Amino acid sequence: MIEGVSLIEILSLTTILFFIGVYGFLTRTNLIAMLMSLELMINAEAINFVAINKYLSPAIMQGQVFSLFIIALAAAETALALAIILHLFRLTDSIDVKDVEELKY
Amino acid sequence: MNIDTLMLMRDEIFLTAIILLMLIGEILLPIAKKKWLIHIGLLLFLIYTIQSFFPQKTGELFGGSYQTYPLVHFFKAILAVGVLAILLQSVEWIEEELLPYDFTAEFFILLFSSLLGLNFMMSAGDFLMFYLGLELSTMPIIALAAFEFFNRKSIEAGVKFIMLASVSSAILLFGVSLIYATTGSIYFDVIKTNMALPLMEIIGLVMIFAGIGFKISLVPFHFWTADVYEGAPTVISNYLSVISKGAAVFVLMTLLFVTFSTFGAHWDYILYGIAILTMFIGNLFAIRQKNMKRFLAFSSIAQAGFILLALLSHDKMGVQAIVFFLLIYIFSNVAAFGVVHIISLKAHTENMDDYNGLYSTNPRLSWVLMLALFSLAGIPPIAGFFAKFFLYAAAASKGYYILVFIAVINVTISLYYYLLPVRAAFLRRSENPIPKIHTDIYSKISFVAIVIGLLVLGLYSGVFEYISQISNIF
Amino acid sequence: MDILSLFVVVPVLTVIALVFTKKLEQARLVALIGMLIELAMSVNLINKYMNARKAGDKAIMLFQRDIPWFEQFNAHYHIGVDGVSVLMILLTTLIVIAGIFVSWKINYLPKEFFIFLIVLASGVYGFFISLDLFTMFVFYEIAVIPMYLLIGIWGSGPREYAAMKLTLMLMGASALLLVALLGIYFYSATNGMEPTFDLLELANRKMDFAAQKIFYPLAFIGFGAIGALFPFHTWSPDGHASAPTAVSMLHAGVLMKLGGYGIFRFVMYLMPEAALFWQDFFLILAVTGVTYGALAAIQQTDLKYINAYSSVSHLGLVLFALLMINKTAWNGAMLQSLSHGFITALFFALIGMIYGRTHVRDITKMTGMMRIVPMLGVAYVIAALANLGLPGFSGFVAEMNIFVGGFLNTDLYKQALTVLAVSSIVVTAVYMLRLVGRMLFGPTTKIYTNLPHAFWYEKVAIGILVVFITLIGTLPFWWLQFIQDSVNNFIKPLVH
Amino acid sequence: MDTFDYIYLIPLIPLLMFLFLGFTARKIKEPVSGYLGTAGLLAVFILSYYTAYKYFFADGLVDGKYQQIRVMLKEGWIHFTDKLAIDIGIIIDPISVMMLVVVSTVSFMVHIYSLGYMHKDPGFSRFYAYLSLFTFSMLGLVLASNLFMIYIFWELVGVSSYLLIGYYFEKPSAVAASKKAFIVTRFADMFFLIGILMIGYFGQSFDFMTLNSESTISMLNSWIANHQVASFLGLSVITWALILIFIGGMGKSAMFPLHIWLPDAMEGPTPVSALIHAATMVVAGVYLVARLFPMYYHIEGGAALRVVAVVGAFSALFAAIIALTQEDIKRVLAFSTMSQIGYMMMALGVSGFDGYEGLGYMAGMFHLFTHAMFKALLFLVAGAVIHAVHSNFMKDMGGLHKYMPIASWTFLIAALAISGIPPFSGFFSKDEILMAAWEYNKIIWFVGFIVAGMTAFYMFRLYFRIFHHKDTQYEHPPHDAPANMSFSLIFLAVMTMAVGFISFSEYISASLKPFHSHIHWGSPLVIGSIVIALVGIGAAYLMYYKETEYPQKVAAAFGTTYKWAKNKFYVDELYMYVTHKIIFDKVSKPIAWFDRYVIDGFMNLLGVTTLGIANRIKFLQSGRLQDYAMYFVSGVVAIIIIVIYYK
Amino acid sequence: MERVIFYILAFLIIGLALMSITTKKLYRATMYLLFVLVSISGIYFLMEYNFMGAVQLSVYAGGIMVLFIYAVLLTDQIGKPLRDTSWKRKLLAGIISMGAAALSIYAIVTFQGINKTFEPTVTRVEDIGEKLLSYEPGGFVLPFEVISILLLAAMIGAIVIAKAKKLVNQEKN
Repeated sequence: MIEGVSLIEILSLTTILFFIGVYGFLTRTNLIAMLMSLELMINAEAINFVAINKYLSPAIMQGQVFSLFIIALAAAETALALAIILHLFRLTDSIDVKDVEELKY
Repeated sequence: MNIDTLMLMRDEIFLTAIILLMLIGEILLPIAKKKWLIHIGLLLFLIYTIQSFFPQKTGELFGGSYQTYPLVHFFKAILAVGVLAILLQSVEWIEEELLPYDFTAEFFILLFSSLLGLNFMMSAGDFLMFYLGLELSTMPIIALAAFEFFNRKSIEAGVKFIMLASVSSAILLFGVSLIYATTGSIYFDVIKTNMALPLMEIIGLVMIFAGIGFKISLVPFHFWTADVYEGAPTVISNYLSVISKGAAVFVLMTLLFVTFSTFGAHWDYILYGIAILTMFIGNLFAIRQKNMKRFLAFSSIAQAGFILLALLSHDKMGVQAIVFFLLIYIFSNVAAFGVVHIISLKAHTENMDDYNGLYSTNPRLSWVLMLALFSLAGIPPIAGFFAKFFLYAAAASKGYYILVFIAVINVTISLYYYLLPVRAAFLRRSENPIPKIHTDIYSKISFVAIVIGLLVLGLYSGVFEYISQISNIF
Repeated sequence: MDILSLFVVVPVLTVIALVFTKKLEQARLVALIGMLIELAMSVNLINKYMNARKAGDKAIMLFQRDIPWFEQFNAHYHIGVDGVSVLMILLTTLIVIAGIFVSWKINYLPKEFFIFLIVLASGVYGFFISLDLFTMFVFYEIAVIPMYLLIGIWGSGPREYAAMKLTLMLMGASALLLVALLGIYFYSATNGMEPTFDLLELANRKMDFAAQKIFYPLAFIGFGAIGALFPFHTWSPDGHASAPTAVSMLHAGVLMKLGGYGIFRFVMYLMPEAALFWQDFFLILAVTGVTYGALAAIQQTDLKYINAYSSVSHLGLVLFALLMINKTAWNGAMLQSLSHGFITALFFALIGMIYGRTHVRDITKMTGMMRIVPMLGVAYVIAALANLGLPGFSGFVAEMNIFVGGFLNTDLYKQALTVLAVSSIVVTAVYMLRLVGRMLFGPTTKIYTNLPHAFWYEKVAIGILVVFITLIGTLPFWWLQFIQDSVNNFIKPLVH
Repeated sequence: MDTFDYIYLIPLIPLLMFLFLGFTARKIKEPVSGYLGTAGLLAVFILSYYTAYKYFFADGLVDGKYQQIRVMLKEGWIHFTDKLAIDIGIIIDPISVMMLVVVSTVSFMVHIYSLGYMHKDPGFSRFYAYLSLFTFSMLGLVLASNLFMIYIFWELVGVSSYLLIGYYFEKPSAVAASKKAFIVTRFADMFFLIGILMIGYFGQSFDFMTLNSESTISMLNSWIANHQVASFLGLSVITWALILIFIGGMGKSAMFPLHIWLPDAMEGPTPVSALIHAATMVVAGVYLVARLFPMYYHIEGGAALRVVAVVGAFSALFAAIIALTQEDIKRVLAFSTMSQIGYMMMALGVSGFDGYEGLGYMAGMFHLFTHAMFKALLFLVAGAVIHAVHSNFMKDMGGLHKYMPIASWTFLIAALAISGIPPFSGFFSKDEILMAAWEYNKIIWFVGFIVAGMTAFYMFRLYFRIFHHKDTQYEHPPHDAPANMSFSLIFLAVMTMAVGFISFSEYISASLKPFHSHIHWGSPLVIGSIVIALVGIGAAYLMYYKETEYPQKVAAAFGTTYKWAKNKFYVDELYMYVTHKIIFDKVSKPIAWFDRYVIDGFMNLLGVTTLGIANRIKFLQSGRLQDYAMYFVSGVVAIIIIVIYYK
Repeated sequence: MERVIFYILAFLIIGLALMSITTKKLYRATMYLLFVLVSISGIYFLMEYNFMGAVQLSVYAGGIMVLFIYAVLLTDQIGKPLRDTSWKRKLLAGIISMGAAALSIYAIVTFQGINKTFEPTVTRVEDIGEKLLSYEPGGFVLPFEVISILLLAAMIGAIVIAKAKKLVNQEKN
């Protein structure tokens, strides 16, 4: 619990952060940049869980552990995603999102 | 907690053990003998499948994080059968495409981990387990989707899949966090009692729904489906279309019916609308597909729309209809994808026009394809009809006759495109049809078993009776 | 095994035996044997039925058998027959046998042909014996779907288009039917009773009138489409035109009867109030179909199209008669179903035979066939005369029942509609005689002079059908005794 | 009355003969089938005469009234309702027995005649099969005990007529004629059927005896009187039903305006024309009216009967005018037939009921009887002539008297008979008709009177032009017909001369009670009719005995009228216009088009639209990752908003 | 005081996040992201969840960011300016994101039960460890095990794909 800061403020912050991530994901043209936007979203959630845990049920620690797992998962996800992106780069020499539009209609 | 109670999760334990055994096998076996891994993997999985049919008690472990009851256990068995069938069909593919690069064990490990993830997801008693199961089921399969390394499409499928899957899971997670904020817990039973439906909770629920909808490929969360199915190896598309989707449907069903049951009534028109959208979009897109995998992808989207019909019922009728439908759907789609897979593997084509005259050279495959598609279309006496009928009945039991009406119109549309491959295979005659394909014994077993299943499951009501008995999950 | 289930089991066994055949000779023999067994069973069934009735068995349905199928849904495999179904079974058997003879020399994928044909037949048999809406629907769809393959694989002309159209329209209609079935099912759960699909049980429960009003048209159109109800008939010209001979026969001869039969057996019986409510609306459609089909037939030059529109007209009479809601008309409807079954099967058999020889179906392109293939010519004339309702043949007795029945309505408006329907007999004469005059009579076309005469198997097929057309036409009372049994029971909810 | 139990054999024998000959048509060769058929007819002939004898002289008359005897063969052949049913039964009463005699006589003669006429025809056996079928149907028709049965045989007669007209089925004109005959009569039959339905609905029976019974008629009349039944144009529905039934009879009996098929029907072999289109089938309409005569007479004061009279008179005049101008001998005879049937109709129409008042009825039947004989004879002679000359047209004939004396003499007898010259049979029947008409209405009498003169004129025009007129040179000198053909001619000639002396009223009357009638030789009516006939004959003699200029002059004098008459007043053309230009082109064609392009088009449109939508929305699946994500997120937002909105 | 720090951090997070998603240089974006992540760890510390903060710093800022940087380097994207996307997409994405954010914030602000206060507690590392290994109610040993398999699977997946790269290279040569 942060003195003088309500949960609403924290949640608002994370919401903004989350949707900044969404916005980034929707507008970046580069796969790695999109992945970074994704990180913003995941981070927002991590804060959420921690903050809610802290404010609402500090004794139970569910949120905090959840956040830990989120971070671990984010790491795994990022690793896998980057591996694939890099592989794509090998094949096509590009990581621009417009180069993964072959499958359509 | 002791061994007895731990055995409540024997499916997962068993599967973990197989994963580890495969890992050990991968490390210990010399390169020349890696072929053994296929058989070992199959054998182990066969044992797993068989054991999964032994009944399981109701119970929970780890303070409610893990829950099991007969229905979920039975469903795991269904998934196991589905995966086994897929594996049997993919032996030749593994031998040809993976073995030379020594990715056999990896394939098995990834596939099994994904199944393990699904199992955990279905058995989850809290959102953490649910989320982990979801991720565990998705991530290996993403890797597998990108497994045809030289195929640009496969990689593209992988990229699209992981990016969209990550977004969807991020959104789902945000929803979970909102629910956590309002109910103060991540445990389903606590959430159920604490639900008061403020706006925040609704937003959270919608986001969770979107996350699961992504896996079921409900409109408008379905866009990845076709692209990924087309790009991914057929085996993986098959897995995604039946196993992954089936488990997700099951989870959505338990969440809606049990955990969020207080929310039920407010939810119906959303399901109503999404069901209509999903059926129409799936059908309308499927109509014009020439690529068989893409075709089946859209067909599977449409099928998801039908499932939603039964979700509207909120009672046992819906549960049994959905589980039975999924069982039949798994059989049908595995067969359809299996044929596509074998033809793609042997004749290197996925184009529907190349199927012209298939019957003249490959009558048996054509028959399997026809039966599978008829089952998907819901034509008696093939099991698919009964499955669909129960879905309609579930919706109609709550008075949604108009929805059923729309659904049957969609069935008519879907019949059109399901008949297209049949037309190509049976009606059309071709100068140079796909040459005679010799399938290995595994595929044959798989197809024979599926065909028998398709013919028997509908006419013989025992399976449905059993499902009905264990369907009381409320 | 009860004698009714065997009607489904024997075809299934035949199909299984067919799977193991290799050549045409084996396939047709197996199919024929299977169907001859079926014929023996049909005759036996008629015999048993008559004995049972003679012995004073007054049950609505005889030889009932009720096995729970999906108990959760209270869906049963409930079978039983009454007079109409017995006759329909006989009709089916005879037409399938005739169809097998007509297809005696089919050379492209013979095994598969007979398999699909007999699967279709098994569906039809099942439909006629089922007393449970669920079972009925299952068999109904089994009967419809092989059509796609039969037309698509062995058809001619735009076969893919025709097969697809036929399948989609019929399945679309059956979709409506499905909704209606579910409606009937769930609305039967009054007073806390378990909902049921059982026909006899449903008849005891009174369905809510408001619900009836909604579901009746769905069910009527669902069945009506396969019975060529205007304006849902357009699958039939194209479908018939493209279908191979035996399939046209079976389709027009039997499958299209499912519509009228279903309306008679299920739709009107279960929703009597709505039947009266919607009577006028559907009557107008039916009468339109009758005259419209006949008038449209005049313009056709393709033999099969002529016959298809003729079927629209004649089956329109079946629906018309059913909608008149009195015993006489209903007797006529059922008799017309039988009669049209035989006549139209004969037509299609002959068209197939002629087409097989000339490879032309356009009546402007061949003349004087009577001289070239006298046997077929004579049979065609007989079919034409029977079709235009000549006494002595089946069409007459059926139509007379219908017209008299229509006229027995005290309602002047219905009598006027009957007059309109009667006018179709003239138009029928016009197009039938025009056809006969153009194709059979006149100077012979040179290029066709050396065509072979009818083969023995063709004669057998023709013979079977002609004999039964005449039998109905000359001994209507024998056939009507079966029909009346059934009609008397099933009209009860509708007339007070 | 079990003594009439054998009666079913009369129609049955020809039926069996038809089936036998039909099935073996291609196995049995020429003379055998002919002999078989003739033998069968001989049996029928004998049975019929035996029946006639038995009925009229032994069993029929009970208490001064002829009995109507019904022999039931199958009760409830079809049960419509408890009351309404089609029973298969035979009615024996004066007119049916008389018709039996007519049919069996003419048919037997035609059978014998055809042995020679159809000699060496490839379809010989088929011809005899058809003849047997026709005979069966006609016998069935006359014996039918109820309306529906009569309708059944009505249709069967129609179809045998169709088959026989189209006997030379490789000749397009014959095919067209047969089709026309069938369709026109079928059109009339439709009205007949509707009439039957209406009568059945109101009278609650189809049986003649029930319908004609006083109780039924009085019941119906009381309904009409009490306005319990609907009426239309001032006439009650029941009268309309009778008129509809009469329309059916008009079709078969070639009454104006449904006569157009009859001239064309001459495309059939001439024996057929003699049998069907002169003597038997065409009088079925007359027979039908006679059958229901009590109803016609009593219902609503005989309103329907007036229609019969007017139509009959008009048809008689109309056909006679046309007959004056025709060149084809068979067509002349055809129009003559039509005219004479008009006469019979007229006779029925003007008739009363009881006793002498029923003279018209008796005369009509009498005329039917005599006409059958002499008209059959005329046709058979015409057939012999055509056979000899190989042409139907008068211009190819002339001076045949010396080549074919038998034909000439028999023709002359028949012509005198039809002209109404005593003592030939036609005189008696015709005279009684005119007498009845005189008492009914003078205009109708006048029409009949004029027609009598015309008849005499055109018959002798025919006679002179065929047998005298000019000396035509023939490639093959014609000679008289062979013995079997000549036998028929002579037999019928004898009959023609003899039957006039039967006192018909002793046997046949509307009320079934015999009465006495005789010719008042001195009355102006009788003299007038003989005079007009002689005038007609004389005119014909002047104009045609030798080649003269008169015919052209007369034709020129009549100008347009002549042209119209020669072209049969363009009725055919009118029909063609109505059927082809209006029904086919303006109704049927649009319907066929509508079906293909609107209804079917709509179904196809559904399919095309679905495919079109599918193609239109394919952009959604753009393949762009971020589009997908966008849809995803907007989907979530949209759902949230909807939930909030609806909550 | 904490409030001030929180707001500073919040502004940093939002500002840097915005810069991270708008900058034209990919490498810079990674740097901004790194700062965001660090700032977030500041929030954790502020909430006295020191372990979380540490994990955030080490795993995220230390681990994941390194992956990103490597990826950027490997794909040769340092100097290249990023392609700009169309204004339509930006507008649409902006509307949707802002709308959704507004909606969510509105939901959060209006939520009634959120202002409950609890007595502050400090979570020690030991507690977390205990919880992670506890199979009692409230324990997280199962997720802990599951995530191990997940990490294994992800690792294998990543390795396989990485290995495939080599194979592709071989194939290319």
